[in-house]
Amino acid sequence: MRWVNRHARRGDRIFLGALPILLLVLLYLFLAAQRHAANPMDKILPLPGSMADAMSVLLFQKDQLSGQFVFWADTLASLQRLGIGLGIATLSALAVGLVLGVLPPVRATFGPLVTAIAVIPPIALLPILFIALGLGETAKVALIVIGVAPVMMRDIAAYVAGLPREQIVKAQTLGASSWQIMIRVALPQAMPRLLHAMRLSLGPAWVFLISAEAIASDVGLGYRIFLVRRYLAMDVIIPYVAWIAILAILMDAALTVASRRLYPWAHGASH
Amino acid sequence: MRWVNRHARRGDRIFLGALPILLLVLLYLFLAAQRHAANPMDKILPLPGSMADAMSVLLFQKDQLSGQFVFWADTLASLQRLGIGLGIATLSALAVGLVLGVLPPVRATFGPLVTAIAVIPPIALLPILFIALGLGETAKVALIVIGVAPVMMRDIAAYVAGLPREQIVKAQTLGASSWQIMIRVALPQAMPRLLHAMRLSLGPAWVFLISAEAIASDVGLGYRIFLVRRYLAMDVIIPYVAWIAILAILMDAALTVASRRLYPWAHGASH
Amino acid sequence: SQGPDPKAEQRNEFNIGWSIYAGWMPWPYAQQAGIVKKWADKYGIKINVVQVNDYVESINQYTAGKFDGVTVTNMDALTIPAAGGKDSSAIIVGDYSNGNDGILLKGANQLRAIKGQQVYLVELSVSHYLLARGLETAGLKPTDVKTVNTSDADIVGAFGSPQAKAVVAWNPQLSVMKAQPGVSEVFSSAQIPGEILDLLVVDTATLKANPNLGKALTAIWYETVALMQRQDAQGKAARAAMAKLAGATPESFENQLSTTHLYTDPKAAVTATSAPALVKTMTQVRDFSFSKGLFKGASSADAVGIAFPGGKTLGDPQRVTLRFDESFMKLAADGKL
Amino acid sequence: MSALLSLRDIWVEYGDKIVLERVDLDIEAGSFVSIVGPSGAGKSSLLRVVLGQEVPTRGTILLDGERLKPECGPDRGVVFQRYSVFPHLSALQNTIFGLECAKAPLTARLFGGARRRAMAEAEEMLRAVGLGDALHLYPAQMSGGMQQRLAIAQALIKRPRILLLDEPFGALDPGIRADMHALIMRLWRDYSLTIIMVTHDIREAFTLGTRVLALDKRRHDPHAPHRFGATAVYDLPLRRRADPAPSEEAAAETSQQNDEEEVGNG
Amino acid sequence: MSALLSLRDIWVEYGDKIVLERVDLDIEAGSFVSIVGPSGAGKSSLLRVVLGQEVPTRGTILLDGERLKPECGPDRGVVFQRYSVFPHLSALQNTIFGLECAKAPLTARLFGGARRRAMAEAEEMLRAVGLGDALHLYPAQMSGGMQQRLAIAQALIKRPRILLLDEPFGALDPGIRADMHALIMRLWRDYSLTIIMVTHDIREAFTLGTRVLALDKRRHDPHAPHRFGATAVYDLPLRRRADPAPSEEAAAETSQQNDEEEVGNG
Ligand SMILES: Nc1ncnc2c1ncn2[C@@H]1O[C@H](COP(=O)(O)OP(=O)(O)OP(=O)(O)O)[C@@H](O)[C@H]1O
Ligand SMILES: Nc1ncnc2c1ncn2[C@@H]1O[C@H](COP(=O)(O)OP(=O)(O)OP(=O)(O)O)[C@@H](O)[C@H]1O
Ligand SMILES: [Mg+2]
Ligand SMILES: [Mg+2]
Repeated sequence: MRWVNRHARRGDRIFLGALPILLLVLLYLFLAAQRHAANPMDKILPLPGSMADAMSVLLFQKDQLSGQFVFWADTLASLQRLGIGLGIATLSALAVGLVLGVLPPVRATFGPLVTAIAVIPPIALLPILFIALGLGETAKVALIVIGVAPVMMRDIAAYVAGLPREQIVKAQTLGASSWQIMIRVALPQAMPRLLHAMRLSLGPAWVFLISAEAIASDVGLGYRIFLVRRYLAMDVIIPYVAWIAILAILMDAALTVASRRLYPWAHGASH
Repeated sequence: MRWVNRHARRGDRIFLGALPILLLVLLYLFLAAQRHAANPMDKILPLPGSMADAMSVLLFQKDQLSGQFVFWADTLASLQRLGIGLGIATLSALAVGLVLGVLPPVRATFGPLVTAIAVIPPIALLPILFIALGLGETAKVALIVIGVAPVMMRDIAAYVAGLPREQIVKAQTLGASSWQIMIRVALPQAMPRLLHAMRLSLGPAWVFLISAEAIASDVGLGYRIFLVRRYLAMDVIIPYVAWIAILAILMDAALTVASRRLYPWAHGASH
Repeated sequence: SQGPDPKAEQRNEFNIGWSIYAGWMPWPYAQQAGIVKKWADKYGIKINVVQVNDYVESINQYTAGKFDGVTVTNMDALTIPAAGGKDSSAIIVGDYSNGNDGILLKGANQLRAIKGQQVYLVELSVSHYLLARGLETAGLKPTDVKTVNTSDADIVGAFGSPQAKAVVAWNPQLSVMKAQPGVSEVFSSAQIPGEILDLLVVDTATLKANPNLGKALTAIWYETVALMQRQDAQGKAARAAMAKLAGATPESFENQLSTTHLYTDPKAAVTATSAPALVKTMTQVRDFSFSKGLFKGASSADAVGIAFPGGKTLGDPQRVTLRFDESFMKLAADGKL
Repeated sequence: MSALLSLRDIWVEYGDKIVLERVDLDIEAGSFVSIVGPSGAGKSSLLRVVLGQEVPTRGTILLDGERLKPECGPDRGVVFQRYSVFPHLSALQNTIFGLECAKAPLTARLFGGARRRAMAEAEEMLRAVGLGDALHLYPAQMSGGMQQRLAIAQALIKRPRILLLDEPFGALDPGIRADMHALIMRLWRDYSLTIIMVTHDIREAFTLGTRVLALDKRRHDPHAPHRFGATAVYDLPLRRRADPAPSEEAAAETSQQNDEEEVGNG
Repeated sequence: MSALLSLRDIWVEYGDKIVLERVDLDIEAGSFVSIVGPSGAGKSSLLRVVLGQEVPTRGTILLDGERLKPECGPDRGVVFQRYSVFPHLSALQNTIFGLECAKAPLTARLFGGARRRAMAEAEEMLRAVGLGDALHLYPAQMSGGMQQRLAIAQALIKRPRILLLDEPFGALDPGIRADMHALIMRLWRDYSLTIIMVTHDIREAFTLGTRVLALDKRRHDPHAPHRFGATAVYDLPLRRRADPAPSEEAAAETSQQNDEEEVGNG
């Protein structure tokens, strides 16, 4: 049977998907053990034991000063920023993408601007960003939005502009105005693509979140990572990064399921 | 006439596209003038004159230590890193995206791994990257690749997996093997999408380049920006960022033109 | 909320920025322990002590007017806000680095071995200054080494790469790297005592209009420092809390303190600020800064004026933008707060 | 003569390929024009031009004596050759879409009584095209013929003044095709529509149309086949405005057969 | 009896909708089976199952007495109802693709003499379907009928043992359709193909086929129309294996017309 036609069963799929990740973990353990054999004090690739020790403090002991469990407080703060940032980015990407995609004059006017904003690296302009928006939550959320939204906008705009011309023509013969085409033809068809764009943006969004938290913050997963980085405390950094990966993968899976549930017409095989 | 049907002419399009950017520049000049009226020494929003002064030194005067024109040396170094990084990212995205998209068993096995890598913020694991790749060009290029490639891979894989099933079936009835489907059906159709993904990746690629140059470097646009950030020399940072934007927009335009030239079938209106 | 250049007006809410460094940890501790509130209430004002994770960004934000005061080294105070035309007053000279900054080499224990090496450091910072001073003492020229700008957050990781053999850094990064096998410290700020100063600077105009701010800050500082110097359980608890705030273990933090010369006694601070040695130090620092092009567009090192206690000035007296102001420390010394 | 639609010297070219040349046509209100012609002659291109989807390279189109704006509108309905419906809407939603657009300019959605009335109308139309059992299927879940019928229902429910049909019954079996013929004749008569239909079924062209146009190239250069375009080579008025009822159409089919042979070999 | 293809108790269901039920069929090598039936009956579904594109819910398919693997292969060619060709290949490249796959397993591209031979073969095939002037057009630049002919050429050039055609001539005018009939009959005879063709043109079904199958529901529950599937309700062997030459086919059309009326009204 050709490989293109081999579809693994559900149970097998989970096993297959976990396999390379497990192998990587094993490779890590091997390398870490090797480094520790050479230098028992090695900090760069800590062994699971020291990670567990370091994390248990953050997980289960209340911080005396703030009265919070550090790990959970970090997680909450970061998720909140990420959620707001990604939410704003998604909504603005949808709105701008639709308008740019459907209306050629608007595309001609604002397309180049969106491109320019998309390619300007926001971290190069951090001083201006922080000066304009202060050092509070706004600036951190804004960095995520500025970092992630333009790419999403361009993607949605390109997708909408690429909808079959027949559909737009058809809608017009059925009496649809530009606005009605936007909300009834382009919007619903852009939704699955928007969820896909969100999935692809999860990685960059975390990067920008962490960059923002690295610069001005006093709580958050990125803050903690950059705080302990001064001491090369990889026994905290690696579990934190793994935790970020788990959170992101869960969000990714949730978005996939949501797309299948909400827009079955976009996923069923057509013939 | 409905807005969906209004297409600006070529000349008008350039004018329309330049308009909002010009307005932004004017807004900047206004704000800068205002700040300078309040504090003639203001560094945050420099006036064009001081930017020109600062840049002319970097543009036209040889650096005593290195004997190079700083600005051009920076540009060359950054473009080289970006080019290599984006090139590797694109090629690997194409290869991995094709294999994942066409072969369901491979997708089941490595899809989750690619997702995991895509969502792990690479800047959080820099120490491990340094040990593995050193501090030279390799590490910088690798950071771009790690930052950009997984998103592109996932995009291409999703696109290829979403090719109409009829095409895959048809190719098989014409005797194509999995490999032949990959190189003759999926690959050429993925190319325009790949160029699109490259365009969308330009922004993130610059971000990762600048991050990499901020970490350990002695030449490059990002190096200069982060170096002069130490004394808030916005009169250098702003022209540098504008230059980055111009370079990126040129690349974007080149990719658009290349896609139209090389893959006309993907751009012509079908009926 | 404030404009770019806060006009000399009376206000009662102020923001002070700080970043993590052994000599500045009293600030967040004072905030948490209620010392800030206590003194602010006394002077009828409100003080927000705001952490900025990235040191340079904290100074940039101060320069931009987002903070009324910031913790900063003498060199950065000169090259960033002062050179940028922002008139700043150093009202607290908290400590000088007495081994908190150092040059490390892998596989060599002589500073001379640095010749021809790539040196990883935060360029244009006190590390760069320390390197210049070190090369000077070893009879080397600045061109004998090649510097690679490395962000302070990543320098420990970077030093883990086999490629990196020479590094200049400050604590806590310094102590982490020093502990690695085969690494030795070949030069440290202990060899140039009093040259790397850690200050609290405040916008001069704001200070003029609100002298109470200066009083409150000085009072907070010396109460906190006195507390942390105590060798009893209370002092230990305070230091442990500071360690935690810095993300360090108590032992590591004690270690860092041991290479920090804290002016716990305001009298000592006043003496150091008024001493002619400070003028000499600042001359060296500004000459170094000018040679590195940090005084943008200035034709001489005199372009930025520095004022010292007793009316002495260095550089252009018409354009004084950095003032060492001992008056508030003096009030503390005299117990008048 | 005041025609509803007048094409004056229409040329359609793609690059240096001439598809239509010098097409002059007057179409009267209430007529049912069948267009036949070989594959690739330019029948669909002609429809696209009349629809306003494409601008002819040369020539003018007048609608009610006024120049046609190069855009589509609800006065001209269409069923495309590759019948396309909205993939994200069920059959019912696809059909109701035109009604919603007309009645709810802002939301393009109806609620309450208006919605129920529109639903009833759409259901009736879907039942008329034989999709009464498939109201809630998405296009991807339908067979080719079902999608084609959905496209027809979608266009018919708007009762446009001019209806452009591009091989609308190509994917339908004879039984359902006869039903569709009856349906379209009824609507044509009841709402005095003007219909332009492209078909390959010559019998159908003659049974339904009041006028049959054959589109083909007049000249052919074997060395540069693309240098000559097609135009109307036959234009047969059939004068069937007051015809028998649709149920009698089927019987009429056989009698029309001679015409078919004629044109088929012409 | 040793049939080439045997369907045993095939059921096709989508969710709780039964499309095909209890289909039992034996198809002999060299036969030309026409399938007719109302729109939505499941004709395309049946082809998909035979093609190996879909796995039936129940039942087995035997090819040469062996269980059919659920995958397509070069022994079974297909022309889909919504004729699809590769959008990124020109007409010539689309046609040559099958030859390249067979002869260059690694690169799937031919060079030198092999390429020239394949090009000549493809050109001949394209000329046979009337696309001799459109060798270098991309599908998006072709009319519907041209794309359909391209799909036919693409499938025919491989001369598969079993050829599955789903309304292959639906978008073609009568003249070209007759040419295509002749072409397909010639290839069928010369290469002794086995052809299964779905069509709505009953005359075509009887003219070309050696056997006509009518697919329809046996039972119909008006309250749950989806609970009964279609199956072969008529199965008419025509015994036309040794028939007149293709040029005589056209003449034979008229004589077959009676059969058509019979089934059409049946
Ligand atoms: N974008 C294009 N570029 C070049 N040629 C084109 C393009 N679009 C259409 N054509 C050509 O225009 C001609 C007419 O196409 P059209 O679709 O109008 O034919 P048609 O009469 O509808 O044929 P059919 O009966 O097969 O549908 C065809 O020969 C086609 O090749
Ligand atoms: N994914 C699906 N989900 C639900 N029903 C489906 C799906 N795919 C097909 N069907 C149903 O299967 C039935 C048969 O479809 P099929 O395409 O085989 O019909 P057909 O006989 O080829 O009709 P036509 O002549 O119109 O092409 C249809 O009633 C259709 O609604
Ligand atoms: Mg057509
Ligand atoms: Mg079908």
